[in-house]
Amino acid sequence: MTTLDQPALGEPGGYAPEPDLGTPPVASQADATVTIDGRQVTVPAGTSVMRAAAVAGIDVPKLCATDSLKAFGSCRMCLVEVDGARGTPASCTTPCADGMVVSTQTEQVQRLRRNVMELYLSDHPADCQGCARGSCEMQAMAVTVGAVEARYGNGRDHLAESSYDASNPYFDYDPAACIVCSRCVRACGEVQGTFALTVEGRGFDSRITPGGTDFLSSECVSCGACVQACPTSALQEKSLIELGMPTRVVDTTCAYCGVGCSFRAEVQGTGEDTQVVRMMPAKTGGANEGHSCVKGRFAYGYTNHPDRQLHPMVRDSIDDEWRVVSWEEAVAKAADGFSAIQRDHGVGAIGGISSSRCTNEEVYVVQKMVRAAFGNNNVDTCARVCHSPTGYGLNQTFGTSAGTQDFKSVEQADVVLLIGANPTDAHPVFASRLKRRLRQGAQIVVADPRRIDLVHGPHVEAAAHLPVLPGSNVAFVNAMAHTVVTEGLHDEAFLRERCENVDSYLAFIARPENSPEATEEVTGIPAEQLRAAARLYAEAPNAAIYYGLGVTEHSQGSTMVMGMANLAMITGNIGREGVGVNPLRGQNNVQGSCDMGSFPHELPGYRHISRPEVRAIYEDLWGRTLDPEPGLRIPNMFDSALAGTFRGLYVQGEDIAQSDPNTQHVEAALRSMDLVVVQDLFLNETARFAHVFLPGTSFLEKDGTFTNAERRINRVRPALPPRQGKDEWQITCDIAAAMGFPMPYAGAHEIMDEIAATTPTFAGVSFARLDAEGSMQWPVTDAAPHGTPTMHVGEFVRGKGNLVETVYVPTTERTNRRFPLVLTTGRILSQYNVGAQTRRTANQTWHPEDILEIHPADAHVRGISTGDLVELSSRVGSTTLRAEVSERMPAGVVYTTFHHPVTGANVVTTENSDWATNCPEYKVTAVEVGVANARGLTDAEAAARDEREPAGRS
Amino acid sequence: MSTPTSTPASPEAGPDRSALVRAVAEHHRDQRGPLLPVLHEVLAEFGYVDAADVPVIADVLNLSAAEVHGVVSFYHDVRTTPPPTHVVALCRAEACQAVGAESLYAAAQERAASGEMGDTEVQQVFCLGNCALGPSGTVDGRLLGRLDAARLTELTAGWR
Amino acid sequence: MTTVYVPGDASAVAMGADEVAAAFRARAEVTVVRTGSRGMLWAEPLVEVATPGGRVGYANVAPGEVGAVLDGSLDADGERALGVVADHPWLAGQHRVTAARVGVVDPGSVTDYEAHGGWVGLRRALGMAPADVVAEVTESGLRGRGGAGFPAGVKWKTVLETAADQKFVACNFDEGDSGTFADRMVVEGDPFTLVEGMTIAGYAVGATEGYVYVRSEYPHAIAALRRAIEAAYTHGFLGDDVCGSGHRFDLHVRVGAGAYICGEESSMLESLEGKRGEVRAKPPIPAISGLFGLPTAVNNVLTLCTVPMILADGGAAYADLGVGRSRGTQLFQLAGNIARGGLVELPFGVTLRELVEGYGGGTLSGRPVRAIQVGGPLGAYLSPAQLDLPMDYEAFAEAGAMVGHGGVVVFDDTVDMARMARFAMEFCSLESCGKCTPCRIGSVRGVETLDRIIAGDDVPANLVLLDELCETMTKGSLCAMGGLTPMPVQSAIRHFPEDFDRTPTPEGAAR
Amino acid sequence: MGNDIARQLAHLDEEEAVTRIVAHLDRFWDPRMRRTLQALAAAGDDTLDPRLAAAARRL
Repeated sequence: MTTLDQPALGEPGGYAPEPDLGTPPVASQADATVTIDGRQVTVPAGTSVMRAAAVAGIDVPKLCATDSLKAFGSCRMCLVEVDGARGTPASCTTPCADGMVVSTQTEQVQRLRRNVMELYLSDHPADCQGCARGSCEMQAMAVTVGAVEARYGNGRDHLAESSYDASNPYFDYDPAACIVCSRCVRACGEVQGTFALTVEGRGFDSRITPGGTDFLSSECVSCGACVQACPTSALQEKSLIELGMPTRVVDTTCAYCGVGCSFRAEVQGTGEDTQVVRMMPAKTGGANEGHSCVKGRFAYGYTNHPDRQLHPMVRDSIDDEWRVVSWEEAVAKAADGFSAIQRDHGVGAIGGISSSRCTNEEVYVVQKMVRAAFGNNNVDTCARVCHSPTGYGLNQTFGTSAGTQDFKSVEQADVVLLIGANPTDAHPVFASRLKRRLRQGAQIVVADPRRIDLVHGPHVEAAAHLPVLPGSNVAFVNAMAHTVVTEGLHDEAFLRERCENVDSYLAFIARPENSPEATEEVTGIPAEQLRAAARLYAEAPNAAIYYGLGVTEHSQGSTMVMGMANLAMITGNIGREGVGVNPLRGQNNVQGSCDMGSFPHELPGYRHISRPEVRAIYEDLWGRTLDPEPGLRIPNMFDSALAGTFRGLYVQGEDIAQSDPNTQHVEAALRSMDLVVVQDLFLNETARFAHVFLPGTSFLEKDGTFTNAERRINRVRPALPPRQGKDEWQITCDIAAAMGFPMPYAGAHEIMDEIAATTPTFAGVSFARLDAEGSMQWPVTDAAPHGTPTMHVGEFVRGKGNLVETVYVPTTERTNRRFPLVLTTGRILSQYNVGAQTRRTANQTWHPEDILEIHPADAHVRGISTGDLVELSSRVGSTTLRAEVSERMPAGVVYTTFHHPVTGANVVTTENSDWATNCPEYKVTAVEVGVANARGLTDAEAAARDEREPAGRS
Repeated sequence: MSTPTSTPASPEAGPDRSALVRAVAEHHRDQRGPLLPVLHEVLAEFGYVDAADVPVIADVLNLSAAEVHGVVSFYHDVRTTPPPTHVVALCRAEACQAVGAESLYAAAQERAASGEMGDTEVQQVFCLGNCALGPSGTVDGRLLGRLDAARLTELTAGWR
Repeated sequence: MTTVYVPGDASAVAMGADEVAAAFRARAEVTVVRTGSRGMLWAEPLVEVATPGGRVGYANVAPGEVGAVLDGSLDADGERALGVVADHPWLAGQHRVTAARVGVVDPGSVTDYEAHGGWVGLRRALGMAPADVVAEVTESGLRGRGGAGFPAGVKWKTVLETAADQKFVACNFDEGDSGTFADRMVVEGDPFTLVEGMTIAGYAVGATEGYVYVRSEYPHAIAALRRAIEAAYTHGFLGDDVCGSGHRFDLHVRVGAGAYICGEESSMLESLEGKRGEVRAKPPIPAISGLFGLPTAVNNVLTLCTVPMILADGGAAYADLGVGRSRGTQLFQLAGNIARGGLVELPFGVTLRELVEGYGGGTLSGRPVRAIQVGGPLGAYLSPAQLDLPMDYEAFAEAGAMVGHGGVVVFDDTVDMARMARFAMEFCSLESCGKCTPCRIGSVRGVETLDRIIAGDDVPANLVLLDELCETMTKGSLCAMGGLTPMPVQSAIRHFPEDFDRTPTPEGAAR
Repeated sequence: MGNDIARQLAHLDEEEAVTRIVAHLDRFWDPRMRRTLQALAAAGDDTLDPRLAAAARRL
């Protein structure tokens, strides 16, 4: 176990903020060599004098400048003298020109800075020294420039009229401490892209305001960029106010969505007393480059939530009370129970499910335990229910089960085709990057049934919103490709050189049934609109596809992924920056858990279990013979459980009873098992059916790696010691050992070493290298020693790109008179997945319950108004929730989130799944909605009608 | 985090007004930098920009409500409350000060404060471009030169 | 039929010109033409009657006097009968280039404009290569008339040579300086000149769109300009095919909303973009990254209104006028406490005395001149001892003053210069955009410090503090507003120290 | 579940479809599931897509 009393690897130890060079870097072919205070420094031409000085080791005083924002030039603290130039220019807004000679410390500029600071202080609280809590740049700057006097007496100030705003649950706004430098306003616009802040009034009366209201009722999305940007204590984390300054920094990785943001966990105390003061996004983070969202930045409090379980527990029956036991007893009960089941019901009667929220190392040992200690391949991961079609589809077409680009690539895209994803809610930090690109002039086409924020909003206007009806994605993407091909917009040279099955595919896609006109009725998209979108995509210099679960969670999810790959290939939009096919992964380590061999049919690195040469690698190392046949997938496990052939399950960090479709079915399966072992932070829904509960660790306690949606392997480092006393990978290893298969590791780094030694795409990865280099995108091989940001350059991983004939086969889930509406599901910004973490934080403030969004026309005929409790029912179940009448939805489609167990949206979702991977069809459920208290009447009528309806289930 | 659902800030700010404001904004939205023309037209129509107009304008123009609020609050011309019955604006800039503008302004303010001018707002302005014929001012929008207190009293006589 | 010319100029209207025009219109035998003002504002309403010998003028006409005007009996031997206006010494001594047509032509008539030499410059320009048009303007020595005096040709060259799909011409018609009204008078009296000048500029720099940013305080000018633009479109001087040249130029009027700072060019661009009128840091300069981040030629009204004459008559002819590096003419505006205020266009080099005592006739009050503020509220106060300064950018700069936009505001000996210094700071505090610290906070501290000085509170120490504050604002401010506000303050202290030498009184103020 | 696969490949000719179904089942299905399918096919379960049944017989 990592000892926390020493700084983690690569850490300097004590607390220091990240260095700030004042202005952003400049990309320029030419260099400029300048002399600053006698020191020569060479920088890209156009770099600010301030940044050049910082590079040369000279700190020019500044307040309004910070290197995440464009130079603004308002504070006038950074004035310098330039030989041969008039006056005293601001160093932040003055670009370096070759041969420039700059003095930053003349008597004149020192006097000016002192006098400007004196002006600041004349309109600042008198107790400035006391209030700053150690994080105030202004206080530090006042000392630096030697401003002590305030000769202006008791003049006008803005302090008395300032009202403290504590409405946001995570940070306070104290206008009295504000110096109106606009860093917050600029951060909200330039970095986050929300524009929720502004300056109100003018001149001396200028005030920063979230639009004339308080923060909580404003457009603020609480990403924290403004707080991070504030140089005073005007905007400050409540946690910092409460706890004081951190003493130490631990670089780690967020455990929410698949963006995988790098954070500096700022902590104080040691050992058991360690506390996280705040989470600050790291500028050095490849995925986020200093930005964050409300979840990663603030919603880490679940780590210390009272619901958190810290002791192993067992019980003989799920009707019994839990009994706290020692680790040894709990592990023994699990191991003995599994062994007994195997004795009585066969080797294949047990299995394990690993979590996409755990580290690569934790996931790796789960599949190792199943394959080697259990002796079968009954291992699956929660990626099954979200992005398994991505793995399948991209592997079939490109040869790699992963996205093609890094996030930064979007900065080169001219047209973005966004399909079935809602990044501003589900992948906010990527959304900010995307919005910045849109503000630079790139265009976006949104294909989504719902009018998401990227369709229309501040400084965002989609070139087209195509509200593709749920279930019709394949018809849609085929019509796009049809348009491209029949209008001659395809890239013939790329196809001939880089792809196979070209002629048969072109003939297939050109068939009239794939035309926009022919598919119009199915997709709901007017043909001419679709054609315009296809032209926009095809004719862009760089066009990129980004997609989410709105693609994968369909009965044709895999076909759709291949359809998008086809579209990218026929337009040559693959193999360079700014293009590609890019999944936005739901969970932090979906990519990693798939990479780690969590699927029943493949070993780490996506190598099929049937390949003897691959099995041999592991058999030699582990000393066990591996089963060459695929094992059970999650839904197969449930079916087998109900059939009595599958009786024991180890579930790591995943609440299958809530997150998997058709809850009743899942619960029945769990109930039928002899032994369910749940390893989690909380007693989740699944734990209701468990016999052994093994407390897990939060990401703040983990040592390992996560792999994000761009294949970036990021280090996760423990900011706190494991609160329940054991690393999670160790728990798994203990069970394996108790079953007779020791898996001894001295630390997580040894697990990664084993991964690297056995998996070619990870060959160059080690903790030591990650600590030294920050992060790496796999494959990391001899050919690409620093990783691979862009894949399929020059050649596809599988050689030629495979054009697959993606025939549109509609789902069997159809609307009818009894269930006339289609339900689709999604996420909201403040909550995450089933809410296990975010519901245990102040994020509840924004989204305390799941809401059903319904189109005004659909609401009208049902007598539903916003705020009504409504009954949502499908063929498999029903639930009650509150309605919101919303024009975001197209008529005929309703929408909700699945963050709250009390709502249990998955009570209504069906068992339909992707034909290739069994990824559940969460996005298409035929439903009816009615005002809750009027249900009794309609039920009888519905039952009568139902007898005339075909069952319609397969 | 959710779009704030503003309640109308005044009785006039009902649904009709909202639709009209939306129409005004849509009329200008294809211009470059349409916000000031929109605000001018809303001012011409209603005399002031209501807090409830702000999110409507923002939505049409692809701006945040905060941005519109910031702009509204920057410009002196953009009233955010219903206008008074009468407005007297007197120039206080140097050229008019050179011919007695300060005492004229003070007198007018005093008269307004006394209630003698009814529902009248006396505003200071800085330059109406009539600097050779100061003191200058406007009375309900009409430009006047060589103003004095007597003339002002005459012009505003009978105001309630 | 008798043709009577009654100015529609805002200053004339402010003195009752509309009522006078109505009185003339009531007479069947009279055709009324509303012109701009000749610039003899002291004589407004100045009515001119067409006679075979020329347009005969009458000063300060009241509605009841139209009969007397028509029969020539109004003040026949007195000062109000001006004779042939063009020959009146006040006008005849001027050298009108930019304002040549102002007060003469019907501002609503595109044909009248053409009859008075309009569109000649544009037609000539369209026959030249854009670079040659720029060269012609460069040769003329024309410098920005907005106050900064930057050579217009150099600016245009930068815009022309900056590659972009879209460029703009932006006209700064946010004439907010007290004591200036030349922009307004030229546009009200001769709006087609601005249309022509901007169209030439568009052609020269490669811009197809122009924006005129005009302050909302100028409703008469806005109306005149909109009318002229509409007429120019109708007659093919604007639009897809300017004068059949194939060149496109569209012109838009945008109205400000009450912000002095929007006369600063970068604030103006922000405002045109629909934002808060906050000043931008430079670089980049607008010529490279201006309106919506695209190359933009930003020029003052007078600069652009001079361009048609330069193109019509050649750059050299214009460069022949003036003195030193101040070429051509300037439109001086005589304002404040002055007997004969108005618009005087003369080549650079004329002395302040000629303007104040000659054209202006001294103070309106008849009291001695004590102070003259030249160049608007950010310009220096000069003392009578400086009346012989020639109007020349460099000579003024040397004297610690500025020509600016050519406004001359006269004060008599009742003025309290400490109060004027305080007002300079107050104006800055009221109109500062608030972006940079020296201006935002400094101006308020300036007011407070001057209040203490006026109250006689520790005057020597407060004068030292004020001096340091002025240095901080001058050297530290982001734009000219904060940077130049100390100029009137410090010049007042320098030239009128006695007004700052206060002793405390029980009331806490005044001498 | 197997029917879903058959439905997706319905556009192919019989031989190609059956070959692909077999390959898919081999690659991704647990042997026990394959055996169950084979049993169903052998029993002549008429809910099975004919091509799936053919594939099951060829496993």
